[in-house]
This record gives sequence, structure tokens and C-alpha cells, in this order.
Amino acid sequence: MKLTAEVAGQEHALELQREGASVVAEVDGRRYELEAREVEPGSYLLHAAGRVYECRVRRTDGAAGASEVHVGQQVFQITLVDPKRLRHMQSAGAQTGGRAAVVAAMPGKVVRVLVAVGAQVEAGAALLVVEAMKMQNELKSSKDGTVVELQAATGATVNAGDVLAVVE
Amino acid sequence: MKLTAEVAGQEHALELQREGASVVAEVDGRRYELEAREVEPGSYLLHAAGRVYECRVRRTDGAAGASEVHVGQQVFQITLVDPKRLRHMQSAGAQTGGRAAVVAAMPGKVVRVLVAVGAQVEAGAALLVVEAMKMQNELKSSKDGTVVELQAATGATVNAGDVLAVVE
Amino acid sequence: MFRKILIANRGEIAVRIIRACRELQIAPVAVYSEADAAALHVRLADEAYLLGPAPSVESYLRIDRIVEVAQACGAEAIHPGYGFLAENAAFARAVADAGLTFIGPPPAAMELMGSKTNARRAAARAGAPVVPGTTEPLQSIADARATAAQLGYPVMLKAAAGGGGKGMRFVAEADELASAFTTAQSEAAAAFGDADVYLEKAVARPRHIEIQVCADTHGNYVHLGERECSIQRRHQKVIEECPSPIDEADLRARMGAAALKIARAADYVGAGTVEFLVSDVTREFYFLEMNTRLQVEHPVTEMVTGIDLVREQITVAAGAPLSFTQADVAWRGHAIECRVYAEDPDNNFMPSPGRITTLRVPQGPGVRDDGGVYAGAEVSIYYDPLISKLAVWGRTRAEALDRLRRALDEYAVGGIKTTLPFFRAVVRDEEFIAGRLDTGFIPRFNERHAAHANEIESDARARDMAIIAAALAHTPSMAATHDGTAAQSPVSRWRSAGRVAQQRGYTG
Amino acid sequence: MFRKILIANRGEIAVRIIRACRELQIAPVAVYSEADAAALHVRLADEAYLLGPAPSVESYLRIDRIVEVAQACGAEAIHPGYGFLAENAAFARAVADAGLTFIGPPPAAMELMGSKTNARRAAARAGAPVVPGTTEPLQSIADARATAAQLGYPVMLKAAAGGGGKGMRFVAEADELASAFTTAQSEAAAAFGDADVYLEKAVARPRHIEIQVCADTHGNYVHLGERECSIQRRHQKVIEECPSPIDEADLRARMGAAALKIARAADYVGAGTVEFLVSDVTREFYFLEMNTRLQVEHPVTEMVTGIDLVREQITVAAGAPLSFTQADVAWRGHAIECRVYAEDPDNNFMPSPGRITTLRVPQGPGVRDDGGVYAGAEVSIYYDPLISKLAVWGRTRAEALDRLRRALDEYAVGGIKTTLPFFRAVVRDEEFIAGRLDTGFIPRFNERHAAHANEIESDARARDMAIIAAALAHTPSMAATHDGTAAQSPVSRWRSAGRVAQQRGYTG
Repeated sequence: MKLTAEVAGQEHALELQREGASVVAEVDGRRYELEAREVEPGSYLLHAAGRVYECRVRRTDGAAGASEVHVGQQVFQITLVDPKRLRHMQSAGAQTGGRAAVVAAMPGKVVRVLVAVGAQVEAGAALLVVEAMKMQNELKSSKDGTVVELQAATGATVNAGDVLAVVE
Repeated sequence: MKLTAEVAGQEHALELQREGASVVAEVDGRRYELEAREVEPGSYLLHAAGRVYECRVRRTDGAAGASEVHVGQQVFQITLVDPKRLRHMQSAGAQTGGRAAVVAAMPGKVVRVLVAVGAQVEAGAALLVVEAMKMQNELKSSKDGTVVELQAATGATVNAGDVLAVVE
Repeated sequence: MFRKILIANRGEIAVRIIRACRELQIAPVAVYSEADAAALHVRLADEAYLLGPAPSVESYLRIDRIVEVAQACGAEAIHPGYGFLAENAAFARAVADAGLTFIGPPPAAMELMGSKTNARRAAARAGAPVVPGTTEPLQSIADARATAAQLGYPVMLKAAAGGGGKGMRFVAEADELASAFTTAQSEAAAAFGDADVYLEKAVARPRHIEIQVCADTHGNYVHLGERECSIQRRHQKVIEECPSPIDEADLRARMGAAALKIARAADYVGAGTVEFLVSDVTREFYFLEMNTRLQVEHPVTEMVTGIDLVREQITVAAGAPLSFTQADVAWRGHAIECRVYAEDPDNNFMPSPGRITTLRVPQGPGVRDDGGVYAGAEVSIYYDPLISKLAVWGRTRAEALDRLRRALDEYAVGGIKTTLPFFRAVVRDEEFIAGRLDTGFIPRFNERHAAHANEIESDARARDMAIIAAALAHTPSMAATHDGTAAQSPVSRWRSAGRVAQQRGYTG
Repeated sequence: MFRKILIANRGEIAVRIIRACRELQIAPVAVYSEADAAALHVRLADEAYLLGPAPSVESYLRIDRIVEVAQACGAEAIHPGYGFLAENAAFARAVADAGLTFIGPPPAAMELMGSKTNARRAAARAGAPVVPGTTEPLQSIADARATAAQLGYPVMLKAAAGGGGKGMRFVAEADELASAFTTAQSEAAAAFGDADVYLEKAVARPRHIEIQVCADTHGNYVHLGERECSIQRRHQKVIEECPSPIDEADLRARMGAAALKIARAADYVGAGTVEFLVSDVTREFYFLEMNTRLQVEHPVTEMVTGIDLVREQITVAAGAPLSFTQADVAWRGHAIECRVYAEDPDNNFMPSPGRITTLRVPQGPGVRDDGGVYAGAEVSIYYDPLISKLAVWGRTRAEALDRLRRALDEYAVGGIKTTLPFFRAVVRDEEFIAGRLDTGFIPRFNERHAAHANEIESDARARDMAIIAAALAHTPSMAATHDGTAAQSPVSRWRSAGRVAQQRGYTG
């Protein structure tokens, strides 16, 4: 299996084969012969030539193939892409051409909607306020433009990654 | 659903109905309206009119329908029987007519076989020795008779509940 | 002693109080919202009653309902924990009116200390030092100039209606006063609809240090020394220590004496905390406020003094004298607490609710964890994101730091983001190790840490392992099951999950 | 200080040593058998090497392999833990011969104390009290009579080749001697193929009390007080306390001085334990043996003195002096440890290996758990069934008992049987609460407990709930999932497990 992994803006080529607990992997040409076991849900114990790595993988919300992986005190944000599929993942909320989506960064409740569809807004203008755990979070437009979509009403419950508004 | 539960040699009639987390149960005519949630695998949190019971259920080896249930500091050995099936469970290792099975009480390794098929033995005579966790456990005949079956060889790994010998 | 206590709270503090009840052989009664029916505090209680829907105003803040439940179930006392109704004098009165005991100070003490200006006046009258200044609004820039000159620079402008840092301005010298005065006024007006500002003497490099006090109904007042709480984000503490890295017996004795004067002036009963600002430059200290409840950071005092503060709260409320005198209180070693929040430290401590999939809590010598969750529990969007308090003890601050580093590395919470990675970096930070703490620590740390980040990320081997693990997790057929028996052919995760369930004996 | 240490052990003690390494910033190297590839001590290590198949003789007892691994990976020292090779002088020599440091006493001290008779002679020479008697075999019943008369009744007959209580007979008075002598001889012959028996003065109501000693390479010898270990099953301790419920400073000082004499006589270095029998009647004490290693029960001493014994073992092995003097050692409060074994207490403590399905370890104030397992871990049939040591601390023994009762009730291990229910009953037992402990405690407790059992079982409500829960577990479609969302129609457990996996984000 061949994959591309994006970590901190860099792409890494990954090739992976396994048989039972044995895994042979190449990352950017660096070859590893490993034993891999899922010791707890999402926790992978990798033995690599005597070294032990306990890697705790958390699927992150948003783009498919995205994970946060903890190895000791280090944390890596990793996005996997299968090159065969030629499907390039983009992080949610990014500007796509002239459209900018405003995405909920955390699950919560919409406590205030500050604009209406059709409103002219500047980059940095607050569009909605989402509350979770006693903390209010203002969601802002990333560009100057017109609010063309508004998916949230006051009191609605939203999940992380939900598109709440689009500015064009 | 109607069941019979055997606890400490006593039989209790159980009737149980549920809808979602709501459970209505009658035990020997005592009626309980409950909320039941499996909070962790095998751990059932029962709310009954304000009282909270965390019941930790462990399926025991041996007879089907047998469990050990911990409620606070109390432990109950419970065997459930579905009366429709008319199948009466018997604890493993019990004498059935003239035959007595010798059953492994714990998983382990057979370290010595002390008798051969055809041997005459007295009640209390040691037939095999099984070892686990540095402790040796002598398995004894529960009756006078002849060894008619012997399922274990030295070095074999056995599981709790395995019949290792039969004396007739 | 009480036979039954209702705990009007949730999460880790409810669990903490349940433990104290169990140790005293008192039956603990939990209350819960619809979001908390399977919460840990419910699982560990003898009885549990539903208060209402998830939002706090409909559940944990429902005074009427809580008192009604307590009466109906035969509880003799109510422990409010902290947060929610803990500093609500009306609640304390309602509990007393229902013939029950409120486990906390008398309502009058709560009311006196609940008002910033009254508390400041009471402290000053009792002879405790307060920050020089006046809470009277400044009439004009001329008035400001005169007051500032009288106090001596640097000074601090504060909004009269204020809080949360808004309308607050540090003024180092006279030249800066005019523009700062205008800005503070307009900020205050925008934030609170009230432009009034007042002046205080500024405390240079302020440390936030507080004194734990205990009092009983027999007139005994004892202080248990200090806690250093300078490391804060959004004006909320995240790391606390006992003793302060300053660790001067003389300063402790003077601050303790001042705190007890204030507690006596308030006719205080139970456990309370007197907060001070301490200048890291002059070591002068000034009364800030008094918290009329248990503090989140109480474990560090417990570890160093050996005294169980919740147990003491309960026995004092039942009329017993304190189980110790001032002479009995001894401080042994050093304790540090980290508040484990369900928050994203890389994203401005944004809340990160969700289901906890796996949980490995550190164990072993000198480690204490006061948690409110379990593997499989849901961290709700409705409440404070504190999931646990990790506290460690060592003979010295250096040993405690060794423990803390080890315990943080051992701690693993799956499924949600937590502040653990932040703490793992802080415990390796030079200023933190040196004990150079003040309330400006986190911004300075963030700058240092950003500079370091590149070095740490350069561990290519760990990164490669992370990539491989991510690939195994995303292509489940790649991973062996945890008992080492690998599937011979690719199987879907569904079948794999089924197999695990079967091994555990669910099917059948 | 060392940079890398190999830990030649497994389970909870390997984890304990890994923690000490982490706190000292030493890289811990684990070794493991084929049965332990996913064990907790492997998960927490930096490096891990396979020794061989599951049986100990092919893995954890392989001196050659362990030394080879240590050399190959660049470890500078080896910590043996306890059990396995910990008291094997040949191992200690092999480690030294390989140019590595053995974290333990010199081999000569291990050899001296490894021989019962030599240790007894050395102790007597050093001026420590030994049980009056002789280890010379008795020649005849006349010889037995003369020796017994000289010692004074009661006396104890013991097998010369003995151990494990076989060939041992308590003789209260002269009339009983002849028949006891014959029985003991024939029992000894049957058990050991050697009929020789000898006589010792019997200690009335013996308590098993031991002294922790520490020594360094600079000639410093310090004792850390006593541990009471009278509660034993199969001559193995199950509950230990520090201090002893006797808690007399004078007795502690005298026993401590005797223990240090023995340690000095053996040129001891590191942490060791001198075991004594103490008569509960006369409070006389007698040297029993010296264990030249860390003890399982070391946590209770650590909690009361604040000293980390494993840390000290490592620093002493690296050549540092002890970090404390005798004058620095202070005992604060009371600690109790329970050994949590995978055993069935209702079935003569029969081993109960298997997979741990769920694990809730008690937390909160004054509780320490040193475990070696996790939810999902397999307790193997090949090794000692100790899965964890639970230790609690309180200001007084009474407070420690309150903690212990609470912590035991909180502790939940799913999937296997453990000794927890036994401890829950013991901590409620009157004799235990009163501190009336001696080595005959468990048989007496079992009698009392059997008498109580019926009362406890009479809680019909709890029994009914247990029945309902058992029915829910056996008919999975009956149970709601743990987030409270119930299936609308009966679904199989397979689908239910799949749904949970999906919620956790495995599929897809």
C-alpha cells in the first residue's frame, strides 16, 4: 500500500506491508521492520529494532484521513492521502477561490447570529457566537464579501466542522 | 421475558421488559421500575427509584448462563435458566449418576499425570497436577471408582472447565 | 455526624466529595442533569436524582429542586462543591430554611466577601494590607494625575464595573497617564456601558498567592499555609503549588496571620481561601479577595499538610472542632497540581468536548489524580471543561517536578484534546523549573515555546512512527489485534470489533 | 548518574522501576517474554527486547540472555526488581563481570543472607536476638526432651530440610512432645525425603515485623522503621502496614538498631529488609531472615517517610551517598497496602488468570496504586498473580482504614477474579480494625467471616439488582448502550459492538 502523509506542511511518501503483527514500512525511503499491536483502542505499540513507540491516534474532525498522533510528549497532525484516488484533502474552513466557509471549531450551541444573508462584511467581522463549556467563541469572516449562506439559528447545536456560513 | 435465576441454592423467578433505557422487572413478585445503562463493558448502572446500583457482571467459565455479579462489596453467583428451554444447568464437575468428572478449576499447564486409564482410585486420590502462576493444584477424584477417561497429557495447556478425567 | 449528604455538583469535585463521604461512612446522594445520567459521580453514589435538562440553569442551578430532593431523600446536609451554587448566599439560606445544614460558611460571611468593595474595606479594617488606591471613580484627568502622584507610579487603571481585564491599563509613568485614562474609559464604556475608572498602585511582577484557612464553630481559626497560583490563562489558574517556590517561613507566617484576621472579621466557618497579590520584586503582599468555598487547587495543600480539607469541611459543619491546631500544622515537601482541561492548548485553549475513548491515569509514588471521567464517558459541551486534577508530591520542588514530568508523560486521554501537551512543555521550561512565576508567565512561555517548537519536531523517527500508526489506524485491516493474533486476511473493522466483543464474552 | 538502565523483570515492579527511571531522566529498557509483548512494562519503556518463550526459565531467568541484551543496547546498570533473579548472587556476579552495575547489594552479602543458618549465625554474632534453639538435628526423643526443657515450653519442631510449614509442629507442653516428634519426623520424611527435625523456642502469637534498611558505598547505614506483615496466606504476605499497629518508638528504635547491626555485619549496600518475629505477648523480637532486595511492600514505607526507595537504590548504585541521614527520617501518619492478586479468595486463593476486560483503579486523596496491567491486558498463567499493590495513607491508622475501605470499594477489575472481595471483608473485620494481628489472622478471620456471610447475603434488594443485571448481560438486546441511546428494536450484540466502534471513529 502506498500513501502520502502530510505533516506540518511537508509531504512524506509511505509504503506499508504487513503480515500478522509484522509490518515493513518505508517513509521517504527510510525502511523500518516493525511489530505493531493495537494494545488499546487507537493505541498502537510499535517495536522497531528494540525501540518502543506507543502511538496514540485520534481521528480528528474535519477532513477525511486526518489524525492527531501522540508519541511520548510529541504531537503530530497527520493527513493521509491515497495518491491513487487523486483526491486532495483540504482543511475545512479554507478559502476556495472566492468563497470562504465559516466552520464551527468546536461542538456547541449557537448563542447569537450577528449577520443576515446578504450582509456586507469585512475580513475579521464576527458573524456568529458559539458557546461551549462556559466559553463563547466568535466566528469571524476570513475575507471581505457578502454573506451568501447562513446555516445556523440561535439555539441550534452544532458539531465541530459544520459549515455555519459562507462569505463570497 | 421470563427466566429463573439460581442464587446461593435458591431459585428466583424473574420477569423483565424494556424499552430504551427503561426496564420493568419483577423478581419473585417484587416490582422494580428501572433505568439501565451499560456504562462500561459488563458494568450496568441501574437507577431504581433514586437508588443507584452499579452491577459488574462477569461471565463465569463452565455452565452457560452463569455469572458472577459484584454490587458494591457484595458478590453474587448467579445462574440464569430459561424455563422454556427446560434445560437444567448443572455445575461442572458434579457427580452425574455413577460418573464423576474431574474438571480444571483454573487455566494452566498439566505438570504431572498421576494415574492411568483403568486405575482404581479412592475418593480424594490425586489424579493430576495442574500449575498456574507458580501454584500447583492437585485435582482429586470425588468418588471411589475406576479411571475411565483421561484427557490430559503432561505439558498440555488446559482451560478452566475442561474435563480432564472421568472416574466411574 | 451526618448519615446522608447531598452533593449539589457534578464532575470531579462531586467525585471528590463522594470519596470523603465514603471515608466518613456517610451515604452520598448525587444529583444530575439529563446529560449526566451515566456520569462518574452518579456511578459512585448510593442514590442519584435527576434535576432537569442539561443546561445548568435548568439543573445544577435549580435551588428549589435541589432542596426539594434533599428533603425528600432524607439528606441532613448539602455540600455545594465549587462553582454552580457554592458562593450563592441565597442557596445557603434556602438550605438552612429547609432545616438542612449547608456545608460552607454562614451566609453573612459569603455576602460580605461576595462584594469586592465590602471585602476590601473589611480586610483593611481588620488590619490586612490592601493595594493602595481608591475604588472611587476618577472625576477627571486632573483628579487622575493627583491620585497617581499620591500613590506613586507605576499605577493601574481599572474599570469600576469591571472584571476580565477589560478597561484595565498599566501606567508606568506620568507621561502615559492621559492617553491610558482615555483608552481605559472608552474600553470600560464599550464593555460594561459604564466609563468609570479608578486607580490602584500597580504591583510589580505580581504573583498570585493564596492562604488556605479553616475555622470551626468553636472559635478556632487555623491557616494551612499558601498556594502559588500565578500560572493563569483567561484569569483562571492552570498550575498551582504548595508551598510557593518563594517558600519563606516568615512570609508564610505574616500572610497566614493576615488571612486569619480577615477570616475572623467575617466570622468565617469551614474552609476558605484568602487571595493575595505578592510583588515578586518587593515581596509586599496585598489582599485581593476571599473565596468562601473549597478551591480547585485544594489537593496540593492536602498533600503537603496531610489534612483532608473536605473531610474537615464535613466534620466542622456537623459541629465538631477542627481536628488540628495551628501548632499541629506542618508542611512536608512540595506539591504541584495541573488542571487537565478538555481544551486545545494549540488553539487558544478552545473547548474540546467529546467522548473519551481511552484513559490511562498515571499511578505510582507521589501521584494523585482527582478525576471525574472514565473511558467511554462523554465530556459535555454544557459544563466547565475540567476533567481531572493531577497533583504530585516530592520531598523538594525538584523531586516534585521530576514526578510531574513523569506523570504527565504517562497520562493518556484518547478521543478528545486536553491541556496535557501544554503541561508537558511547561514542566520542561527553564523559567518554570527555576520557579520564576508571575501572572505574565503564559504569554512569555508561549514565545519561548514557539522558538523551541522546531527543534522538537525534528525528531524524524518519532514522526515516521506517528505516520505509520496513523496509516494502521486508517486502514484497520493493517493492524493486529491487541492480543497479537493477527487476522490472516484483510477483515473489516466491523468484524474485528465483533471478534473482540466475542472474546470478552458478550455474544452468546 | 546512569543514562540507561535495563529492568530484568516484568509486571507491576518493572513498571515501578520504569517510573523511578523516568523521574531520574534515565532511559528505561524493558525485557519481555513472548507472553508479554503487549504488557504495560513494555508499553512504558523506551526500548524493549524479547528474551524468549513464556516460561520463566526460558525468559526472565535467562542470565546469559539478559546480560547480552544489556551490553548490546548500551545499558549501564541492571535492576532486578524482586522475584526472578533478584536474590541470585550468580546473576549479580555475571552482571559485574560484564562490566555493568547490579542495582542491589554485593554478591557476598546476598550469599551470606541467602543461607538460613549462616544468616542466623551472622545475626547472633552481630548481637541481634535470634530465636533460642539449635538447627542441629535431634538425635532421639530423649535429646528432644532435654533440649525442650532447656529452652522452656512452648517449643516449635521444624524440619531441617524444611519450608512451607511441612514437618512443623507447635508443642505447648512436655506431654505433647513425644507424639509431635514422631509426626513431625514422618511428615518431614514424606515431604523432603529427610526425617531430621530440630527445636526452637516457640514465639507466642507471633507477629511478622520487618525493618527497612538503606546503606550506601560511603559507609552510611540508616533504617526507615518497621512494616507489619503478619497477615499471610500460604506464608506469603497479603496486607502490610507502616508503622505496625503496635507503634512504639522505643521498640522501633531497638529493632532498627538490631537491623543495622546485621546490615553492617553483611557489608550491605542498597535497600534491604531485616525480618523479625515479634511476640504479641512479650514484645520480644527475634531475627528471622534478611531479604537482600526491594520488598513488594516498600510503598507503605515510602508513603510514611516520604523517601523513594527505588530512586535511592539507583542513586546509591551510581555511587551517590544516601540522600538522608538517620536524623532526617521521620514517620508521618499510617499507610496500609493490599496486594491485589488474580486469585479466587473464595476458593483457597486459587489463581484466576485471564483477560482484564475493564479496570477502575481508585483515585483521590491518600491513595496510591502500583499496577502492572490495563483494561485489555492478559493475566498470564506463567507468572506470579500479583496484578497491583494498592496502598493508602492517613494521618492515623483509623483514617488510613477509612481510606482503604473507600478505595477497595472503588476498585473494579472486570474479567478475572481478584482478592479485592477478601480485602473488602477484612477491612470491615473487628480484629483487623483493632490491629490485633498475628500470623494466625487469616484462619481466624475465615471463621468469623463464614458466620457473617449469611447476614450480608440477606440484602435482597442488591441481590435482585444483581439478577437483573445478569439477565441484561446475558440477553444483550435488553441493555441500552452506555450513552443512553437505546436501540429501538432488539439488535444483536454484534451490531451493537459495531455501533460503538463506529461512534469511536474506527470504521470508515
